[in-house]
Amino acid sequence: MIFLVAFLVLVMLAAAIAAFFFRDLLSAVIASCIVSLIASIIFFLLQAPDVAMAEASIGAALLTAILIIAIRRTGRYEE
Amino acid sequence: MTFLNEYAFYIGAFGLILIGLLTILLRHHLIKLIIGLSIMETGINLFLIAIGYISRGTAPIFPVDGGAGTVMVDPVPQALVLTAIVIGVAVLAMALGMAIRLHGHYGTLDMRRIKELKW
Amino acid sequence: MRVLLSLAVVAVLAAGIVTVLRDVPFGGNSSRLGSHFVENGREDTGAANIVTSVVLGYRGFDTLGEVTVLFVAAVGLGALLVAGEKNAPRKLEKASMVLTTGSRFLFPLILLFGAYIFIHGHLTPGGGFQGGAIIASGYLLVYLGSRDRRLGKNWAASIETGGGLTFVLLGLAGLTAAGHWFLSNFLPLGVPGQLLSAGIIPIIYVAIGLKVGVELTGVIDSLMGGTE
Amino acid sequence: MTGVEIILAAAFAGALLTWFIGRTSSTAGSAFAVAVLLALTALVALLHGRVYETVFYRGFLGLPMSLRTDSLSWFFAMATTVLAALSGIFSLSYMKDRKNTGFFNTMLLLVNAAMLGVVFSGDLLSFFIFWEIMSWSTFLLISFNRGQGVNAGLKYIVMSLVGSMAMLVGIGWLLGAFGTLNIARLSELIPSASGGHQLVLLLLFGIAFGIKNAVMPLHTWLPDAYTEAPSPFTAVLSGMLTRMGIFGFLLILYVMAGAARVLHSPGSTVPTYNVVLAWLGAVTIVVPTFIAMLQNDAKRLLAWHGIGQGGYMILGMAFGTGMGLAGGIFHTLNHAIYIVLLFMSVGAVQHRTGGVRDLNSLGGLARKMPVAFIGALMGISGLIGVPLTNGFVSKWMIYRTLILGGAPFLAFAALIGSWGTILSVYKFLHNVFLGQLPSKYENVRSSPVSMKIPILVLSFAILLFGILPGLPLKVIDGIVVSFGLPSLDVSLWGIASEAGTLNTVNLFAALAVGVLVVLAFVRILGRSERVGQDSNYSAGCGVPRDRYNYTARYYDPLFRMISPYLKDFFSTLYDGLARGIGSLCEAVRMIYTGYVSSYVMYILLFISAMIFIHLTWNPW
Amino acid sequence: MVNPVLLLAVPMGLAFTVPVIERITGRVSRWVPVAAMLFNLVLCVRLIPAVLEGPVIVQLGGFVPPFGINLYVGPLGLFFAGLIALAGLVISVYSLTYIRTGPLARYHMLYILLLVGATGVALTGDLFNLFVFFEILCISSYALVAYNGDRAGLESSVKYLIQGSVGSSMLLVGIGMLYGIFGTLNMADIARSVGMVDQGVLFVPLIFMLGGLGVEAAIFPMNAWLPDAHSSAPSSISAVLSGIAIEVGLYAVARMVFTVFGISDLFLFLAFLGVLTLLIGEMCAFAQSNIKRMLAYSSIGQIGLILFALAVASGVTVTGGLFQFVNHTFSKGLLFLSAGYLIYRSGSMEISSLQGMGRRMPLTSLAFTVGSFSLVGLPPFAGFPGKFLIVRGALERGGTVIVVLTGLVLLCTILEGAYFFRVVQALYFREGISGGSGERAPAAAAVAMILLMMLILALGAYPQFAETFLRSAASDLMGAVEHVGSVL
Repeated sequence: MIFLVAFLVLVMLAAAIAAFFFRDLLSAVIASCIVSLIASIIFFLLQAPDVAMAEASIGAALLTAILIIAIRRTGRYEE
Repeated sequence: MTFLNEYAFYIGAFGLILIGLLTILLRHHLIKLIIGLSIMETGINLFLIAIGYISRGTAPIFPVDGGAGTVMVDPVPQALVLTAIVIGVAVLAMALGMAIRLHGHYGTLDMRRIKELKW
Repeated sequence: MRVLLSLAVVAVLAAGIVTVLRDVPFGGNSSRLGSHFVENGREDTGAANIVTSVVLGYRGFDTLGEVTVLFVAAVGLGALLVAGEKNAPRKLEKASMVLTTGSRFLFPLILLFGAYIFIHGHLTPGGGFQGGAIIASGYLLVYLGSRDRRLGKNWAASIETGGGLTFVLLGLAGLTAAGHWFLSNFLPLGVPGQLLSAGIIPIIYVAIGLKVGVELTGVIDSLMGGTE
Repeated sequence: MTGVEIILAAAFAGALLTWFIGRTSSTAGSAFAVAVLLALTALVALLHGRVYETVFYRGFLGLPMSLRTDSLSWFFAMATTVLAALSGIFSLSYMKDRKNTGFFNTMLLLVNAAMLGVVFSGDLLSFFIFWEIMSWSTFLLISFNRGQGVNAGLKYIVMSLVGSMAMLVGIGWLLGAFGTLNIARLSELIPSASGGHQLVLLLLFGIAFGIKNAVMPLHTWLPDAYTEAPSPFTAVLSGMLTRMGIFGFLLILYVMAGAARVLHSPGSTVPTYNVVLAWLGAVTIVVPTFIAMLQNDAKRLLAWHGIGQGGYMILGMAFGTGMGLAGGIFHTLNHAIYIVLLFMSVGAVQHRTGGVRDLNSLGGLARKMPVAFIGALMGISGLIGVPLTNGFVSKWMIYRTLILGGAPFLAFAALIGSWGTILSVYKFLHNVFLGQLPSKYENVRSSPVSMKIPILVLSFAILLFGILPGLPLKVIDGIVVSFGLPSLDVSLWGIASEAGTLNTVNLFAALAVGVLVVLAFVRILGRSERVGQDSNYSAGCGVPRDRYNYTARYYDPLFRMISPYLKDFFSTLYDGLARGIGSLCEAVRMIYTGYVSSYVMYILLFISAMIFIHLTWNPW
Repeated sequence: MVNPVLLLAVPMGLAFTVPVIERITGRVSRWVPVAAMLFNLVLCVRLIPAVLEGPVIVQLGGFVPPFGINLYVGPLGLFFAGLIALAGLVISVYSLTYIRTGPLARYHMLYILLLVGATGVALTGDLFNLFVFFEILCISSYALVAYNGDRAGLESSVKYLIQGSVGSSMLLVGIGMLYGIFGTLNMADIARSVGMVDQGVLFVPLIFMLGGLGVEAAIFPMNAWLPDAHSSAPSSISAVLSGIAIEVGLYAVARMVFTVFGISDLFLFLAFLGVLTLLIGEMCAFAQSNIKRMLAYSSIGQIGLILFALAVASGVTVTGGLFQFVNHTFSKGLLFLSAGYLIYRSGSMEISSLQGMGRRMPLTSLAFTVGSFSLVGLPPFAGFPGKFLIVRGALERGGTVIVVLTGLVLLCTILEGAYFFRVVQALYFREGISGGSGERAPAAAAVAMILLMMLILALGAYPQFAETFLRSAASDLMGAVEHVGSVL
């Protein structure tokens, strides 16, 4: 259990750092989506199913969707 | 081991917050800043939930048949985070809308170049 | 220079946080508030899901604010984007047949699932916001599948208004009918765990679910742009 | 309602009504303004000899606001209203063809009302409120003429604000220390305060009143303001408004702190407050008077005299014997009369010549504008202090005080000031009214009636107070007595002191003999010959008028000699200061770089700096 | 007795109905803010007697504090609610005609909700609820700043949004920490138990909250968004933001410091911070040639002044600070409203292009003049009593540092006077430039401006009326013990 948590946290932080570094905005968005998804799993592990659902449906799905829409309308690469 | 047990979630939460802040401080692209904000907000939510966690508690939902006497985690932070998530997405959606309009005006989203208002 | 300064700032922040966390151990005892809610939540509000009883019962006013925040965001985005939309609707490439058919098939199911989530908000995990988000993602799918289908503006406006007004009016009804407090429950609480229980909570959650669904759809709609 | 309240209500209501009447017809507005001013004069005159205090308003933060009248208030109020009424009459024709007459009249009445409020205030709060109303309405009037007036107005209001803020601190401190702002109560309480506190208090109020009275290092607003304000208002400004500073000094030194406490601190080697003030007064006499000589703008020349003459008042008042005090107050009145007269004369010239007041391009107007000439002549006589004019009496009293008080240096300074005055005002009179008449002013008409009346009235007043100084001195003696100083020996013809008596009858006789002798001398010996301007003097070449008109560049050699020493050092200093602040402001706003990450950095820097301090030093 | 919750619920409900109203008839929606604010104003007036007897505690949902959310309607909260309603009413009358392009109904919805957010912040007794209402306030102001959709509006709005979100996040972190330490979110409950916890631990959450709220309150290092946002927004929104939004932020700061944490050690620091804010704001304003930017920087200065007044923390200065709140709302509102039409008429925001406006738009110029005189603190306008109270109280309290800071405050007043008088001179005493549109301020705007002018004059001439109420508001702010006692 503890190792699972540690692993998840590590991946989550790695994804966040990746989101920091990616020049391709779409990749960065996907990375931040991964952060949200893992956060959602951690919420579930922390006995917060309501929040996990909200994070998954709003933070991971919806936010990613609108980010992608925005990127599509502005430009994909960070210059 | 106990260190991990006690601090893994906090490290995750504040790691996210700090990475989000660094993104806002060091990146120039508006969409990147917005991603930074979203990461930071996720971190804050994680922090709040971690505060409310009780060792070996269960989710604060009563099954149909009683369930009295079980230790449940603190429901208050969960309620707060629920609100915070919605507020966060509202702000970010607003920011994205502005980004789209701003791109229309400036043709770029590099904040180093969007500084007509200064001094 | 800038990087170093940023790192230093962040490091000091981290140090400050650590000093606080020493006094807030992870997994410690439940707070006074939390244990009170866990013990009395079911009796006070009639909801089996204590989070829901907090969200809509004890802290119902927060949720009204939260709904308002979302409303503000939807309205604001509309003001921002619809107003600035001068270019003609862009031509969109038609979606593939698989996507179109799939979305048509999936959409009612997703809608139903969303409805399930918010109708059972007081019993199981989930509630108005999650359900609303799911409904919105259903609409997203429709947008992806059949590009020219959009939510009817009149429908959207009525649901937004209806949902918000329901919440406020229920609160006002509580003010007059029961206990003289805003958002007081004035309906029978029923047996916790049954669908028809918890007084006004399911009604509010249905209203919120619809409203959030419509608003999030509106957000997506505005961001997609080029409509009407 | 008591008399004072009626007067103030009438003054403010009059200002308001003037605006509304001026909206419909500017002529009616001007007429109404003059009527209000005359009525106010009458009302104030009725108040003579009354001494009382009345609370008129309790609605201000729990502090009762009161009005009071006594001999001091009455004296200043009377002077204010009379001069304002005369200026109002003067402005009837001066403002006739200008824009915004209604605004001008309203503001003139408002300034007048505020001045009345200042002199009648029974507590420092209402004093301050009226003082501020006076300041900002003056600001609007100084800016009225546009052009350079805008800068002059800004300079005035900024310096005025400096003074007001100093006064506000003083008032706040008094309220904190004594719990009351009533002047009568404070005059009982202040003497019990420690010396240091009193000094701070006097300093703070001194800055405020010093700026208003243009005492030397704080004078820089005045030349510009006098020069640029419309002439009728310059008259009010120079006559009484500036002298509200003197009123303030009298109030704070004699009424509140108490004459006995302020003046005599025996055995002290440190110069006392009033000695410092007296020396400032002396400097204020000497330097501006010589700067005045350098001026080529008629109003600016008079303006510098306004500063210099203020020095006499300060000197007499600060020296603080009964005679000196009376001299100072009397000089305030006299100065008001002749400076108003002078500004009116200049205003009349300006009115007829189309706004020209450059001394190098005027000349010979005496014949064209005889009344203005008489006014100017009487005015400069008073200003110099020619015997049998009012200035002589007050200056005599001040000299007498200084010599008797064992302050020969101060007396010498005052004397130098008089010499400088003679030189410079002669230049003024000569360059405007004597000498050759430039041909373009051949058709200048005499000044209009509404200008003649106040000029003649004031000229008469100069003679009247010069010959019968006892008239105002009786009132002034009352003021001096009310300060707790011994009464003066005043007769209708003069004033007696332990070192000699001033008697204008004797003076008159002596002067008459002297004048006759000189006249006879001139008559017998001097036969002047008239030379045409176009005679063969320049060998047939065209005469460059501006250079050969002998009014041009008057005192040029003298300028070359003394002007390096007479730079207005403080004005340069303040301008530099203002520029410095300006560039500092420009520098400060660069922190808002426009780059959003920097802004976020500021936020986080604040938080982390606080945390860092907390963790490192743990001060909280 | 009427229930204070109606102050929030009714405008909120009205805002919710606007989408449908707009669908039915487009012309009515602009009257909704007027109706909502009028309702609030009447309600506030009716609540005054009850509140003066003792604070009204509203237990939302019928749950006893600290378990439920409560509204704490003391004199201070009611004061703010009334101020917001009054200013909101006047400005909504102004916007009836000022806002004429763009999605009008959405403007009016957002406008009501902005005011609802501000009222909520002022009334709530719960930390997280405070956060939620702050978000309502902020998000609606983000949208309204960008309402015109021009370059400047969008740029400033997006910058505002980023800084505001970082601020809100910091606030939320602070609230989370407090919840971790105390296990409660009720302000009174925290205030009660604050003494039982090690003060050192409390410092970090306090700083996080101070930083977060400081962004909204525009305290010095956190205020970079303000000049941009306030100068680029439509003038009616600038008036609301300057007159209400940042003041509410400052109120929240004061509530935290006085009531929740109740620490007096930081007061001197806050006074210093206030004077720093004042200095920076006034100096930047002095250097501006753009009139709205100048007004925006002057708002920073005023916030600094009020922060200083509150931080000196004697009864008199706090009363003075609250008085300055009123004055700033009215005066800055008036200034922005009049500047709106001056700019409209001249077609430029440069001060030099406003020359000669006194003749072309007499009423609007007069309004600007009255507003600036009042803001500088000249009698007989509303600015004077506030400034007088602040100076008096600060000097009464004494202490070398405070006296020096008071001196600096007054120096700033001089600076403020200098740049405001410069504009007044430009309006009246400089030769005008022809051009721009030939339109006068319409009736609704004139009514709004005249109303504000009359309020300023009335307050300046009879400050007693406001002062008696403000004194009880001040003791409400400073009396943490009474707060705790009445809530729990």
